[in-house]
Amino acid sequence: MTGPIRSARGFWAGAAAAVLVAALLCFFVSYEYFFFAAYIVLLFVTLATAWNILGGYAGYVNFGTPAFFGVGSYTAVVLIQAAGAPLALQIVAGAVMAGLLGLFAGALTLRLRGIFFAIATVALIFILETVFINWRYVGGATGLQLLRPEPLPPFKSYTTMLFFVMALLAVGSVAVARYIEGSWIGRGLRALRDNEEAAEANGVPTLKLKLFACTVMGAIMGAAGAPMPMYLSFVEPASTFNLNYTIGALGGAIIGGTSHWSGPIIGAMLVGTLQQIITVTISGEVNVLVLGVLLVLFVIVAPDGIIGWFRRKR
Amino acid sequence: MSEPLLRVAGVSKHFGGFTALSDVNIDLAEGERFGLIGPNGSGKTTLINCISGALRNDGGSIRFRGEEISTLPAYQRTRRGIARSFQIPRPFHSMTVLENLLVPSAYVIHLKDEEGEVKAMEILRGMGLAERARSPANQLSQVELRKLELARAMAARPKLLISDEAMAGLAGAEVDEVLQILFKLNEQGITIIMIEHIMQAVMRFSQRVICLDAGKIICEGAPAQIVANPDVQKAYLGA
Amino acid sequence: MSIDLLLEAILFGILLGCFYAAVSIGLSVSFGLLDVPHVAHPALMVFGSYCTYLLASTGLDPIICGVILMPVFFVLGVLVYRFYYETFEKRGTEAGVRGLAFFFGIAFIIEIGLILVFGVDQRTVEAAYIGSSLELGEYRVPYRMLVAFGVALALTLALALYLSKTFMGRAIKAVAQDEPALRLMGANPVQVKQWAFGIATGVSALAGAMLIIVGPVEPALDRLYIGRTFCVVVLAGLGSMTGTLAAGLILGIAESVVLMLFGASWAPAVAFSLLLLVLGVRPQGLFGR
Amino acid sequence: MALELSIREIDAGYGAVRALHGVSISVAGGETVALLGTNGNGKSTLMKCIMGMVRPTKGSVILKMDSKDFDLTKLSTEEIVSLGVALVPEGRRLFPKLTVEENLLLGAFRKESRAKIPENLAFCYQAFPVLAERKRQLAGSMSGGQQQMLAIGRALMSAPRLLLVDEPSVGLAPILVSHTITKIKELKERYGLTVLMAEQNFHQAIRIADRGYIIVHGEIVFQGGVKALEENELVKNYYLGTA
Repeated sequence: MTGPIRSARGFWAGAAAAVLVAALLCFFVSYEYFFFAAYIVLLFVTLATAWNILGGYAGYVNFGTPAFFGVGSYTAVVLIQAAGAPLALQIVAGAVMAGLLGLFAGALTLRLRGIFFAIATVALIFILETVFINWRYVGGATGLQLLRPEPLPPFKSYTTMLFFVMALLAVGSVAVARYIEGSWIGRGLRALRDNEEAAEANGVPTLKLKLFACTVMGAIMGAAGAPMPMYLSFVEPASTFNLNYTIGALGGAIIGGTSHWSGPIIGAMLVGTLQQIITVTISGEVNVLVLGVLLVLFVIVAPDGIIGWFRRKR
Repeated sequence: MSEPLLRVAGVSKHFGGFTALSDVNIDLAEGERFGLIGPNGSGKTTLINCISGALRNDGGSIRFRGEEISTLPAYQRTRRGIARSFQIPRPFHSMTVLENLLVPSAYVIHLKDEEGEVKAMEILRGMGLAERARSPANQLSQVELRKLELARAMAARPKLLISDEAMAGLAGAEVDEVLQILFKLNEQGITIIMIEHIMQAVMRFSQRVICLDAGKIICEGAPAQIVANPDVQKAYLGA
Repeated sequence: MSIDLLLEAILFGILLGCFYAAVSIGLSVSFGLLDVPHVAHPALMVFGSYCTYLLASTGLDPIICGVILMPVFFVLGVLVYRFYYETFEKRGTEAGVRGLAFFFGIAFIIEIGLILVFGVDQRTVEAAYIGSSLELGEYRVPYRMLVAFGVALALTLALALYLSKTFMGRAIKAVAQDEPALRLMGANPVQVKQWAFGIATGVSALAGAMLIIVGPVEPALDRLYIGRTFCVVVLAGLGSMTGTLAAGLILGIAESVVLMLFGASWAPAVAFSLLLLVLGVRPQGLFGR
Repeated sequence: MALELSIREIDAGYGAVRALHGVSISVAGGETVALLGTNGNGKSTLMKCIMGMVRPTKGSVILKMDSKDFDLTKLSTEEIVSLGVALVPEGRRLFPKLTVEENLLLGAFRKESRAKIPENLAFCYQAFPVLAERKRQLAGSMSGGQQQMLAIGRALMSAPRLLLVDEPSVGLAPILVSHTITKIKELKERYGLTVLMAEQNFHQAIRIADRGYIIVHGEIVFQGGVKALEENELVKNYYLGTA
């Protein structure tokens, strides 16, 4: 069986190359706005990849990306406020908290049909937003200005450093998604998506698997949310718990294609880049509108996403 | 005397006001070929759903190899050695035939893919499905789907196999083919419950038959006894 | 906390609750009875509010505007269902994920479309009963709430009667239970669903008119109403009309009491928390069968 | 009465599985015809072919009514129902979350039957008093026998001329089977119906039938009057698989 091994080597080579390119960019590009924009694109790649673990493999739609993302952000803020914790700790803590949130949401509603889980995740966004609006310690409704510490050497600016961190997170989340997809876990998730009763009858512990997928998804989204306050030097509930993250994650995965780990990368790169261009040249609203229209078009016309085109042609 | 492989004792099941099963008792010895017959709507599928865990029985107990299993979820029962095929095939349609078999081999037997594939190919060859191993499951014919149901159940290496109308709608030669497969599995020591409407098939296959009517067992015995039994005749032919 | 304040909160909650029942009743049909994952329902309602706003600027009474808009929205609903049916339901496989994504996308497009046309500012309508209050001893009840209460009650009862007393109404209740059996009754399930979805959408035009009577409307208002409407429909037990009224009252009173005790900033979380609670504890709802 | 159903040489099936092979049967106006055979032999498929729920791949299904011919293979289920054909489906297929009365009223959905609702409803309640007692109860909460009564009552509410009954005995205790079959006979006489009944309970079915067909593995293997069926030794063999 050389096929899988060779392709695994290929993947890790590609991942290493991606990290290397990100590192090189950090030292050879001096245009600060590039990192600012690229950070968002990489964030979308991470979110879409995480979304796909539950949405694509198991078939459960999560509308609550901002909830998991926001828990990551605010966990980081609490740690900064309380102890001035370092970025790495913020990310780990954000992942843990958002993972727990995923476990909670899953335990509550993953026994039910997918629509109930989807609605429950919407509920999480608004409940959490309300909680943080009323929590003065982290700035309440008006938000909180944050002071960036000095970047760690060898990075020349904090934005550059955050860009590199987000590149690592993106590569890491893709590696996790790819591992799940190719392992017995992914096979079990696909089995339960195809037919839950048949999956149970073939030994698949469907509820446990769904909970696992939901927890991993939440943790990755939380990790991706943790650096956001430092990226903006600011945090506030309205922009943190913003539905644009929902449509970014869901749209990226569905537009790219949900059946393979490369789908969300392609979709999120496309969507993220397009958004950056439209936001700068036209307006923020139009950019979200374009994303919404793209999502609806893809769902109708190309349900297998962009990678579906290539797979069919082969 | 040691406990039988499967002991169904006083099992009942209701759906709203409808009584699907009442006080069903069955003992099943290891290695037995067992037929479950009865007119349509008599509760056969409900009974095996209760045994396999797709449904929970309201009353009574189900013991498998001495252990009470009636509160276990379905996947736990499969792991303890009860596998089933579905009356209407339920393939994992996004996977190939081989991948379908790798689900139970990973989740029940805990085989690595490489070993799982070897074992799965053995099973597929035994069923005459080997050349379809790499085909997507949603491209199979009806006969192939039935075989896939059995093959996937076999990949869980069950001690007890429940075959729910694996032959319904198949032509004569195809019925024989599936029947031969089931005989072969039984020779390997697997206990089999066969639910079937095709009487010749059940009677040829089974060592012992139980007939259900309106959720109750009306008769139990060797195939010849069953056919001659006036209650069974009444259930099928009416009085 | 005084008893007087609590009574006032409950009274206000009852008015609010009837209003919540009325804005949820369309969803009670489209999601509760037809099983369509219609997360765009609140967005369509807010769209109805803006249509009312435009019509009312000609001097018409906003309730009349809502009634005028109903047939237009009915047709819109028929078209949306037809499209959903042809694209998703008919194909069957994975309608779940894609159907949800579709309606979510639609909601988003409506919301952003409204922002592009009207901006993010709040909009209101004018009418004699908006702005003044009925004095009941020491309580003051705003007329706009009373009007919404009356219309809401009438709408809810009318729809409940329609569903139980007419042939089409009964067919609507039956269609999600067993489609082939409904065919055997001589009814075409797709036409029944299309009609029902039309009604659900038509009703949301009037609901939208009430929305803008009760308070100012902004494009993103639909987000809050995802929580309120789904909370009411799930709490009611899917598709139960009397349950919808009761669930609306429960939510209205709960929100009103929380508002009084903890202030306005906590109110948005009430519906969503109640929704989570119901899903976790009793997903078949209070009146589910 | 000018009504005749004739099915000629039909083949039908699901995907690659053929359930019917060259089946021909006919039902004349005023007759009660039994379609006999154990399950999985194609009885329900034949019923579905008549109702337009399964399309035959070969052959014809013609309903002659008042000197007009209707090709049922070209009509939708709803159109067939509105011609005056009603099916009591296998497994009853009630609307479990609607009340007994709502189920009955849905039976009268077709326009031609709406005018006769008070009359038909009164008759249903008279024929099945238990339905009158429980008219506000949810259909799903009733016992199997009561559900079968409701299913038959619901079909009658459409004021049909041709009544198809698919396996009325399914899941019922023997005493209820007998009761149900007797009711079908009563109703047939009272309404002047033409009845085609698929049933595996041989003795009960031929109690009320004029003629019968035996279907095995999707083919008609025997047909004849009640006497011929009763005297035929092969029947038992066909049924219990000893042939």
